[in-house]
This record gives sequence, C-alpha cells and structure tokens, in this order.
Amino acid sequence: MSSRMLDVKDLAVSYGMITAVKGVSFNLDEGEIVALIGANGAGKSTILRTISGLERAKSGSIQFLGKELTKMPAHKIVEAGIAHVPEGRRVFPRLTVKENLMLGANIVKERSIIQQRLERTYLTFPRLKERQAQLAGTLSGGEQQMLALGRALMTGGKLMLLDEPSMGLAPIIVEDIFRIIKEINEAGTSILLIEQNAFLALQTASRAYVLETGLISIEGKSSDLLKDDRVRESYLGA
Amino acid sequence: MSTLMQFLVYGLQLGSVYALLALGYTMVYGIVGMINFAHGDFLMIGALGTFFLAQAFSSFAVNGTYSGLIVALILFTAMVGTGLIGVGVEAIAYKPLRNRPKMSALITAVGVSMFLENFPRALPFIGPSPRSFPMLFPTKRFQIQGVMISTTQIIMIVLSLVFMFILYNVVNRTKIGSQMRACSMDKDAAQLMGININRVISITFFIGAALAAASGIFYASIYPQVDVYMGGWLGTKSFIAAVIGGIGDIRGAMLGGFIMGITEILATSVNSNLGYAIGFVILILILLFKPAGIMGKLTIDKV
Amino acid sequence: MSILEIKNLSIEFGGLKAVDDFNLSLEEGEIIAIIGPNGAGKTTIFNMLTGIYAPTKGSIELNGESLLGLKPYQFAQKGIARTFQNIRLFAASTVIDNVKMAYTHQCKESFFECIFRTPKMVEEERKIDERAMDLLKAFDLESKADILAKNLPYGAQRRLEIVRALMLEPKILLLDEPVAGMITTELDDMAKMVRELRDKLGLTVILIEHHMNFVMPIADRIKVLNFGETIAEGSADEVQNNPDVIAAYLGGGYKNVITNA
Amino acid sequence: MKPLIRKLLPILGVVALYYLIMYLKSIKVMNPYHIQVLMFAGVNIMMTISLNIVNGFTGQFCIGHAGFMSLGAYGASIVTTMIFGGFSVAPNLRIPVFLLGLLAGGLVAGAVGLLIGIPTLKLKGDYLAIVTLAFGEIVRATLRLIEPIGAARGMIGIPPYTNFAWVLFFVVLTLIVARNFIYSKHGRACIAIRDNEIAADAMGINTTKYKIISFVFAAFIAGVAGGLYAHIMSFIQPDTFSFVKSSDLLVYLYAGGTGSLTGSVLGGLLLTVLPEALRTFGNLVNWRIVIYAVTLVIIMLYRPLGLCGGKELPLLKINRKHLYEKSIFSKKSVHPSETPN
Amino acid sequence: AETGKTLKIGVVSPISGSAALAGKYIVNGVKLLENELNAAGGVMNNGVLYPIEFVYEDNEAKEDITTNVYQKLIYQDEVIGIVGPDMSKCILAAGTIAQSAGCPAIGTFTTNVAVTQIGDYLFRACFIDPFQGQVAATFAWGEGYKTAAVLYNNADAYSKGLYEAFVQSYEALGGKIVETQAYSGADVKDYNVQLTKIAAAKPECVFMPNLLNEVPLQIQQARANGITVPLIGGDSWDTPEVAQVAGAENIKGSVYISAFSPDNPDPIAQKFVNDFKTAYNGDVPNSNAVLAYEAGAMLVEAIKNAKTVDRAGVRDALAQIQGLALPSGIVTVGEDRNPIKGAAILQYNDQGVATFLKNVNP
Ligand SMILES: Nc1ncnc2c1ncn2[C@@H]1O[C@H](COP(=O)(O)OP(=O)(O)OP(=O)(O)O)[C@@H](O)[C@H]1O
Ligand SMILES: Nc1ncnc2c1ncn2[C@@H]1O[C@H](COP(=O)(O)OP(=O)(O)OP(=O)(O)O)[C@@H](O)[C@H]1O
Ligand SMILES: CC(C)C[C@H](N)C(=O)O
Ligand SMILES: [Mg+2]
Ligand SMILES: [Mg+2]
Repeated sequence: MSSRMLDVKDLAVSYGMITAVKGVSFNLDEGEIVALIGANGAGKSTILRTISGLERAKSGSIQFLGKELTKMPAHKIVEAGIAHVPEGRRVFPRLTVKENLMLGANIVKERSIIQQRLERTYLTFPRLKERQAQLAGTLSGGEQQMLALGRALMTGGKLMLLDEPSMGLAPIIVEDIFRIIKEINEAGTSILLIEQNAFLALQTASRAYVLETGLISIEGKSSDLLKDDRVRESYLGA
Repeated sequence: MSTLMQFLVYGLQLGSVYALLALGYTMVYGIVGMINFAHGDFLMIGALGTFFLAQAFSSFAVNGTYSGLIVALILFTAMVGTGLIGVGVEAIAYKPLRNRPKMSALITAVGVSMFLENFPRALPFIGPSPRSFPMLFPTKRFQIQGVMISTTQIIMIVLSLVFMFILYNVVNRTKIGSQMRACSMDKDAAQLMGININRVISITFFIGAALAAASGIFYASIYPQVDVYMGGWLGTKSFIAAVIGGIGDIRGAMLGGFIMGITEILATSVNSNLGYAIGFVILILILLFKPAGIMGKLTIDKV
Repeated sequence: MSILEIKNLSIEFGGLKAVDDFNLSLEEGEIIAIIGPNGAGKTTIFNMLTGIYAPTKGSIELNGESLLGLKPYQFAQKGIARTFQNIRLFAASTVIDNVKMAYTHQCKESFFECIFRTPKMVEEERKIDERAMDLLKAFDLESKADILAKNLPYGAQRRLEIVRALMLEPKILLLDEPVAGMITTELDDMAKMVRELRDKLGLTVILIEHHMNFVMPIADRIKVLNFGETIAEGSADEVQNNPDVIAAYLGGGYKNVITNA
Repeated sequence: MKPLIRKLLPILGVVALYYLIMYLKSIKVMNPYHIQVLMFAGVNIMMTISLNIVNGFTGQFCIGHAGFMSLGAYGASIVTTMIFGGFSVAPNLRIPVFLLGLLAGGLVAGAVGLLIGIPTLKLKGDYLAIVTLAFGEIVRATLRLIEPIGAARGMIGIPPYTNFAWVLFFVVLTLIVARNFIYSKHGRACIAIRDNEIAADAMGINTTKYKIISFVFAAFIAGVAGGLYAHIMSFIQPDTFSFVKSSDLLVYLYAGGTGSLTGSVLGGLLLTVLPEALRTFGNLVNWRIVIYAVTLVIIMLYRPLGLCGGKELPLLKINRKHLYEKSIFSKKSVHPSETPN
Repeated sequence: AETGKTLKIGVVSPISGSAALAGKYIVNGVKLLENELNAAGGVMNNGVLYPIEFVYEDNEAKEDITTNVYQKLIYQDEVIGIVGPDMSKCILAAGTIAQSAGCPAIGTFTTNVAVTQIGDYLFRACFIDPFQGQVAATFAWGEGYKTAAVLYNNADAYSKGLYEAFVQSYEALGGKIVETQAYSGADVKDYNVQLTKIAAAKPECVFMPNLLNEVPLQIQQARANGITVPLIGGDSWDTPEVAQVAGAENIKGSVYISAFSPDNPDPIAQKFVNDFKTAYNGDVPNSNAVLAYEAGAMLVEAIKNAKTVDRAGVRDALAQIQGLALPSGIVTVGEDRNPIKGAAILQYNDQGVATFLKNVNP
C-alpha cells in the first residue's frame, strides 16, 4: 500500500469577492496519476495555483508529504518537491529555449544532475533540442507546451501538477505527451492532472475528481467514471 | 581642439553621474517593470547622508579632508544605508501593488518621491536649504596638453565603469542574474522555478539605490551643494539616458548616461539653453529610428 | 470565380520558412480547415491573411483585388474577419460594446456630431445598438449584453469573439482554434454554430483546429500543413487515411484515442 | 417627460452651485482666495479630463501633458496680451478677446498635438510615455529660448480675465463634450485600442487615426485649460509647465481613477484643495507636502484603481437604454430586448 | 489713546528653497521691527493707536508661489500692505495681483527697474539695477580693468537686467566686453562650458550678477578653470555663506556691490547692527536684513502719515515719504516709487570675510 502524498482538505480560495473554490477535499497517493476534470471556470487551475503557492487559501489545508503548504512561500514549495506546469504554458518569452530549461533546474546545485536532466529532456522532446537557441516567445503554441513540460522535468519534483497539457496540441503530440506523462509517472513522479479532454484524462489517470463551480461533485476510479451516466453526458458527449 | 577635449572631460564627468543613476532605473525597470520615479531621490539620500556622516566623522578630519579609510567607510555606509532605504521603500510602497496596473505603482512612486524630498525638508535639522558638501578627499588637478583633469574626475569615471562592468556580469553570468531576468518576464512562472522573487526584487532595489547613492556622492563632490530636491531633475535626465541606451539593458544605461553627459556639455557650448533639452531631442530621434533605444530589443508579441 | 485566391504565399522568420508556397482557392460558402502539427504555420497564414505579417512572397486576392501591402485594419474593412488563438476580447468593455466596437468603420458619425450628440448621431447609435443586439441574440448572448467581457465564461468568450467578427459584415471568417479548451458538449454547440454561419449568412469560413472530431464532420475540404508546406489536401476521409498525415499529425493512436470520445 | 428632466436637472444643478458659491462669498464664508483655489481646481479638472481621454480611455500613456497646457497658456496670452494689448483692451471687447485667446490656445495645442502625434503614437506603452515626457520638456526648452515672450523669465502682465463663472462654464462644457465623445463611435474605438490594440486593428479600426483624434482632442482641451490658467495667474513661465506639473496631473488622474470622468473631477478637485487647505494649519505648513504624499500613497495602496476605479456617476454616463426612451428630439422607440417575440 | 483695529502686514520671503539663506535674514530683519512695534503697542495715526500684526509667508523663491501667497495675503488675511519678496522675478510675477487689488507692496531687494513700472501700488526699498550696474562698471574701470567678461542667468530678470546695465556703463567708459556667457534654469550646476570659454578670452575681470545659490559654485568652477582675475558681483552676493561655500582661497580679492555694510559708521546703522547682533546671538545683519527692516519701516511710516488708514491711503503716504532716517541712509521715495539710496562696495579678504571698501552715492 503506497503512502499518501498529497492531502487537500476543505480548501477554499477566493479572488476578492468571487469564491472560486468553495471547500474541496481530495488526495493523491505516491506514484498515482489523479485527474481533475470539469467545465471552464470550475476552479481547477485555482486549486493547482493554491497548491503551488501562487494563490493563498482562504481556509482549509494542503498537506504534502506531511508538510503544510498553505502558509509556505511558492519557492519553498518547489523545493519541497512540487513541479507545476501552469495553464497557458508561461514560458519566459525573451529567454532562449535552453535558458528556460536551465531555469527549471534553478533549485538544483550539482552540475552533473543538471546536465543529465537536460539530456533526458532533449531525448523526450527532440524539437526542443532543435530549437534550443530560439527565443521561447516565438515558438508555436505546441512547442511552448513542450518547453513548459520540459522545464518542469528539469526541477525534478516528486509531484507534478499539469494544467491542461493537451490544450491546443496536435493529436500526435497529445498522444506523445500523454505517453510521456505516463513515462514520467512510471519513472516515479506522481501526477495531478487537469484535462479538458475528459476521455483522455480518464484513460490516463487511475482516479479522478469532477469539479463543478468550486465543489467536487463526483469522484472515483477512472474506470467507474467512464461508465458513469452523469460524466458521460456532460463530459464525454456521448 | 583642446577646448573640445576639455568639454569631453566635463561630459564624461557629468555622464558618469547620469550613468550610475541610469543603471538603477534600468535594473528596476528591467526586473520589476516599473519606472521608479523616486529613484532620483536615492541620489539625494546618498549625498545628504554622506553630508551628515562626514559631520559625524568630522573629528577624524585633518584640514577638512579625511583619510582614505574613513572616506571608504563613509561611502560604504552611505551606499549600504541608501540601499536599505531602497529595499524598505519597495517593501512598503511598491510590493503591495506588484500585481496591479503598472500606472498605480508609478503614481505611488510619484508620492514616494514627494515624501522622500519633503520629509527631510520638514525635519528641523535638515530643512529645505542647500548646504555645502564637504570635500572628502583632496583633489589634485593637472594639465595634459591644455586639458585640465582632476583626480576626482578620474576616480568618478573609472569607478562608474567598474560598477557597470560588475553589474553587467552579475546580471548575465550569475545565477541571481538569470533569476532576475526570469522575474522580469513572468513572476508567477519564476516562482514555479523555485525563485524567491521577493528576495530578487529586494536585491534589485538594493543595488539600484546603492548605485544612486554613489552617483549622488560623485555629483556632490563636483558640485558641492546638496539639498533635498537635488535628485528630481537629475533623476528625470538619467531616466531619459537609460531609455536612450535601451531601458532594461545595463550597457545601454551606461552608454545612454555618457551620451547624455557629453551631448549636454557640447550643446551648452553652442547655446546654454540647448544643453538642457538636447537629451530629450536625442531621445526622440533615437526612439523614432530604434524604438527600443540603442541597445534595447523590441519584442514582438506573437499573435 | 473564387472569392479568395491565395497563391504561393510564403514567409520566413530569420531563415526559418514558416510558410512555404501555400495555395488556396476558396469558393463562396465553403468551410475549409487547415490542420497540421504545432508550429506548422497555420496561425502564420492567418496573420498574413489579416495583414499582421507581410508575406515574403505570394499573392492574396479577394474577389480579384490584391490585398498585399494593406494594413491589418484595411484587411478587416475589405471583409476578412478573424478570431484569435489566444482570446483577444476588449476585456474591460461590456459585451455589447465589444460588438459595437467592430462597427467603427461602417459607422457614419462625424467627430463633431459625436461630441455634440446631435439627433442624427443618436439615431445612428440606436441603429448600431439594435444591430449588435440582434447578433448577440442570435448567438444566445443577449442576456449578457451589459456585463464585462472578461467576466464571461470561457466558452461564451469564444462565441463573443465570433459575434464581434460578424459585426464587421465580413465575407470571410477566419477561426483560429475555436474550440480549444472547451469541453466536449460545448464542442458540439460550436460545430452547429459554424454550420449555421455558412448556411444562414452564406459566409466563407477557414478554420484551424486540432480537435479532429470537430473538424472532420464540418469541413468541406481540409488542408494539411507540415513545416510550412502543404502535405495533403482533400475531404475528411481522404485526409484521415493519408499515411503522411497520420505520420506527421494524426498519429497511430488517433482513431482509438480521439474518436472514441 | 423624464428625459427632459434628466437633461435639465444637471444644468439647474450647475447654476445652483454657482449661486451657492457666490452667496458664500457674499457672506464672507469664502473669500477670493478660496475662490481662486477653486478656479485652479477647475483648471486641473479640465487638464485631468483631457489626460483621461488619452491615458484612461485610449490607453496611450502621455506623461508630458503640461506641454500642451503651456502651449495653450502661451497661445492665449500672446493673443490677449501681446496682440490685443492686455490691460488696455476696451471693456466691451474683453470677453471676445478672452474667448479668442482661449480658442487660439486650444488650436495651438491641438495643432502641435497633431504634429507630434503622427510620428510618436506608433510607439507603444512606456516608450510612448517617455516620448511625451521628452515632448513636454522640449516645449518648455523652446519657450525658454523665445525672447519676445520673456524666454525663461516668463510672460508678465497678463490680464486676469478668468473668473469663477468662466471656469465653471468650461469645466461643465468639457465634461459634456468628453462624455459625448466617450459614448460614441470615437470613444468606443479609443477604448478598443486601450483594451486590445491588435484586436482593434483586426476589427477594422484604424488605430493610428483614432489615437491621433483622441490626442488632438485632449490637447485642445488642455490648451483651453492652459489659457484659463494664464488668465488667473496673470504670469506664466516655461518652468511652471515642467515634468513636475505633468506628474501632478497624472497624480490627479490616477488617484481619481482612470477611465472615469467622475474620478477626474474628484481627483482634480480633492488634490488641488488638499495642499491648499493644509496651508492654513499654521504649524503643519512644513509638513503639508509630506501629508499630501502620504495621503496619495495610501490612496494608491488601498484603492489601486483610484478613488472611483472605473465607476461613473450616472450623470456622466450615457446609458444604452436612453437611446430607446422617448427623447425630446425624436419619436422612437422601444428597446429590442423588451419586444416580445 | 484710542485703539484702532489691528492692521496686518504681509511679509513674503524665501523661508525655504534655493534662497532660504536670504530668507532667514529677511525674517530676522522684520522681526526686529515687529519687536519695536510691539513695545510701542502699534502705530499712532491721528491719535489712534493701531496694533500691527505681521503675517509671514514663504515664497520658496518661486514666482508662482509668490503669486499664490500674494493672493492669500491680500484676500484672506486682508493685509494693509505687503513687505517683500526680495527677488525681482518673484515680484514681477505677483505684482499684477497687488496692483489690481489695490494693495501696496514693497519689494525689499527687488532691484530690477521693471518692478515699480507694474503700477502705482508697487514700491521698493532698494536702489535699482542701472545704478548698481553703473557702480560696478565704474569700479571695474577705476581699478584699471580694460576688459571684462560676463556670466549671467538668462532665466532671472534681475541677473539679466544687471548684466545689461553693467555692459552699458562699462562700454560707455571705454571698457571692452570680451566674452558674454549665459545659462538659464535653476537646476543648472555646471558652468564649466561657459567658464572655459571665458577663461579662453582672458578678461581682466569677470562680472557675475547671479543668484545667491549659484554664485559659490561659479566661483569654484571659475578658479578650477584657471580664471584667476578678480570676480565682481552684485547685491546677491551679500551673504556670508557665499564665501563659506566658495572657499576663502577662491573668493579672496573679489568684490561686490551691496546695499549696506555693517562697517558703516553712521549711528543709526550701528544701532541696527548692534540690535540685530543682540537679538540673533551675534549674527551680523546683511543687506537682506536691513532692506527688509527698512521696507517694513517705510510701510509703518506710511501708516503713520496716511490720511485714511486703508490701502489707498497708505499707498499715497508711501509715495510721499521724505527724509526718513533708516540704517542704510536717509530715504526719500522718488518719482517712480524708487527710493534714492547709495551703494556700498565690499571686498573679500584672505579669510573670505567681506570688508567695506567704499560708499557710492547717486
Ligand atoms: N485572477 C483572478 N481574478 C479574479 N477571478 C479569477 C481569477 N482567476 C480565476 N478567476 C475566477 O475563478 C474561477 C475559477 O477559475 P479557474 O481558472 O480556476 O477555472 P478552471 O477550472 O481552471 O477553468 P479553465 O478550464 O477555463 O481553465 C473563474 O470563475 C474565474 O473567472
Ligand atoms: N514572429 C515570429 N518570429 C519568429 N518565428 C516565428 C514568428 N511567428 C511564428 N514563428 C514560427 O513560425 C512557425 C509557425 O508558427 P505558427 O504560430 O503559425 O504555428 P501554428 O501552425 O499556428 O502552430 P499551433 O498549432 O501550435 O498554434 C513556428 O515554428 C514559430 O516558431
Ligand atoms: C536678494 C537679491 C538676489 C535680489 C535681487 N536684487 C533681485 O532683484 O532679484
Ligand atoms: Mg484552468
Ligand atoms: Mg496557431
């Protein structure tokens, strides 16, 4: 029985007057891939941003490997082992591809480890190696998504938060990226995944939570959710 | 010819003041993305602070000048002190506005500038009147082929180049430098790389304010008069200098500063009213042809 | 005669051939899809078709008139309207103002009529308002007319971008990934909408999209791009079974991963 | 009937305000010095509205707006003082000469706005801001060079034609005209540019043209305000219109709240009156600018979008629904969303 | 005696800002008068004793602030007359306001001719620049300086007017101006370019009719540029700080024209000097202090003699002042509302202390 890695309890987050997340509890075990699915504006990204310290929780707790994250500054959370691939890629536009990747390894001190990770990243994304000297801002959307993933790989986190990694990507790349996600997972990184394409999400994750306007409405094993009528109607369109 | 060379010396002397001040503008703009209109006032704080430090140390003075060690101590204290004030200003007045519209921070900076000028002005022991700045170290003058140069001028010009060189390498070659550049583009993403952006921004303000203090000390050494308003106009001009060079670029700030100083002196030699405006004319001309300044690169938003 | 004639359209960015000899002849009322891997040059084609980038080579003719050298706003005024891959609404303005803003060119109020608010100007304003409301109603947005665009749900923002483009009374509509980030149910609504645009308004549409179950059913023709070059062209069926397209774009697992949804 | 009342009420309000102030003056609650402070506030309100049109509604950062004010001040003063002889103008000609002067001030500022707008408005964001700063300083430097108008020493002996009534009149006129501008095709085009220039361009809006229109329009208003100012002060000098003045104007605008005319009125009024009011607290005199600065910083920290933060008094808005009310001019009509179908 | 209503007198001076050093002397000078009046209980006019209240305002040596302050004094404090400011440029800006309000205003040290030409409500307590320029030119010529150079501030009416007056007189005497250099703006601290050119012209003396805060830097930079000849200044030099900042080494031998010398043996002058010293722990009064005192005294005298104790009456009485004995001499207000007064020439010794050279009377 694998151990609990992330434990979110009664998390609520608001932006000024708007409460985007209204008391959400979920968890993730070491080695797992867990998906969060839900419509636009349901609060999925907000949850990830709060886990990685970019937003502050109004109430509730986030335990990661026994540490409480809600009061921890974002850069410490990275050091604690969480890598977040944010929505909309957020690569550093005026740095080159390589400089972006190197920043991913910002918290790593040993040169050899950095080099090793860089090689692994290039192996995973040959396109990035090809474009290593190009300014990231001029990459196409898909290329930027690869870079954002690559950059997160460079941090070497134990838990990776992925915010819509398939958004705007070609089917073959989506396939690739999900294959890579599984590889990354198999290599020992746990993954919390947000994905619009519910089918894809449920195929990849072992468990999933369905979020509706800031609250979790359905949760369970992916295989069960794939058969769930409510899920099928609203998210699988079948 | 020797007159021209003489003017060049004066231009470099003034230019080094602008350049040092411009470095701070460029750093803060480059990294935090704000035009810190209170930056010129750090120059004033440095100069005024040095004035009071020199008074405090006056028992060490011999014939009105100080030994090298004491001077170094005074300058170091003034720079560090001003640097810390810079950090404090950022923490109190700018940090809460970091995710707000740019202009809010800019207006706050105007308020901060008013405060920094008028608070000492209101204090009874400082007040509004100009004071004469002490001669910290004896200056020697000598002539080379009809051109007068003083040791103070040489020290100023050399030191400002040294500062720039160090800063350039820090930003482009060190880890903190790459963290600074990351912060400049996307603060959220920078945090996700494990960068402590508060620390990076504090360091940026510290360096900027400390360099402003240095330029204030230089300025007061050649024009030995200090008052609480001295930073305003110098600040505006140095900011223009930074933009001429390409704001956000360290070498550009230096280049802009010297261009500003030299053209100002040369234009004054044509007509005293021109000197005062030449920097602005140059600025417009340069921006029309190089919209991001001499060294600046304009980034294209991908549609 | 075709409405839009694109010949040998090419552009380079510092040696990189982003689009190479792209040709397209568009009939009125057609729906054309451009697909291809990321970075293939699809958005770049849109940028050239709207004057944002100047092509290094090639020609663009709308109803026989060359559009080369025009400014972006002139492309729009000639009748090419678009939406953006990353939504670009007038976020701080209301929904209806977003739509009215696209009517600047056709609107006939003079400056002095405006600042003195003459009866004629008020009458014109009322007409624009009605027009905009009609469009919003058609796209199910009329109840949102007076809220700020940035407060709309994502899917509604995408729709609003289309409504805004329609206010221009375009001949050709370019849609750049109209269903990116939408959930499956929203996807179907959008497909219906695009069809109606063609059927009811007779619009000609070019769309870029990576969601194959959106593209395949509605596109009359599909062009496939890779590294700036056209590698395939034809009906949905032809393209889907083209081995080059599968290798470069669709991938082996395409059928079972995507269409199952 | 309702629209008629809505149209007349504000006008009645303004007239009432005028008589209230005159009454307060006659019973010595207010003295001419207070009135003068209000006149400066009025000029500042006009300047702030003008700046708001460019910065707040078109999103083009102009931080050298005092340049336009100085052009207006000098333009108007040259007409009234140098061409028509200032104090020696026959009493019945004073008002026409004054108005002619203001018009000249506005036109000079507007024309220069056009001249510099064409090349510079292509620049984006901060760079445009910086160029406008430079523009303001170059205007100042140029005025300092012209001996016939007193060079750097300034122009003296300008007849004090501006009185409270004129200021009030022009402030109200500016508000009306600015409001009408904003709620028209021109205003919408400007706001579109502010919100997203690339999209505005793609929606067929000739962005350069509308930027220039807004710039010239604002410059004209600033010119008129400058003319009014000169005829209150009776003395003008290039250095009055330095970057410090421009940044004061920015402060009024952003403390009041951009994109809101109410904010411009509030910002211009409050921040002109505050430092003057502090002057009257004898022992605070030295601290008045400190207090002003702290107030400003606090406003910005607690209301980063300014006091009015994009909100507008209904009076200064034109509601879309009004288009469908029975107006006093035309006979129409009912709002389409209210027609059952 | 019967007591009338309290009369207010406005005092405008640069309490802060670039001329704050002068402002201190001005306020102190007027305060001396205020003390005298307080002791007397006020001013007696026609058997009625009018208490006097002074309202001090800071104009920061700026034109626009002077205008504001004039407005405030005239309309809010309803003063009967205004003393100050000291600078021509400031009163030139604000004078229109006093004139159109009909409130008498006496510039303390406003030497530019145009000041009293604004209108009949404007007066001054000092000599005018054409006279001062002539004194300076005559002195220079008398010392045997055949050539001169000038550095002046084109942004200041006083500086420009005095420069023109000097040149006119000097050339009339046969002197030659070999170089004229100007600068403008209060923010200028670098005069090196101008001084380099002046040095190259090798004049026998340099005339620098510039402002208090500018002069010390100019003296320093002149010496650094190798100008060793005597420097000649105008009334603005009359503050001890000028020499302190410039450095005794640099300023020694230089000469300036002043309205007053504390070495003046006249008993009234000496009484004033002593009173001032006692009141302000040993500070020696300068021309700013004396003229401010005298402007106040003129106003008080006018109140005493006024037919009607109101602004118009005081104005008329001011215009008629004759033979009023004041520290700097006997004052008679002339036709153009300018007093007829003499000048003193002072020279800096090796310690940088200004010492009396001679008096020149018109
Ligand atoms: N910075 C912000 N300020 C104010 N409101 C915000 C902000 N960011 C998000 N919101 C609001 O919070 C709610 C949740 O947003 P969130 O981005 O978490 O949704 P999501 O589930 O990730 O949606 P999507 O599928 O569109 O990414 C939305 O209503 C959104 O409008
Ligand atoms: N301004 C630019 N400068 C340099 N390269 C550019 C620029 N714009 C686009 N490119 C390059 O051109 C290529 C095509 O980009 P484009 O945005 O058209 O791709 P796309 O087909 O739309 O991809 P996606 O599906 O990911 O949006 C990419 O490799 C991109 O990096
Ligand atoms: C105090 C002095 C510098 C004033 C000078 N005489 C002037 O008229 O401006
Ligand atoms: Mg999201
Ligand atoms: Mg694209």
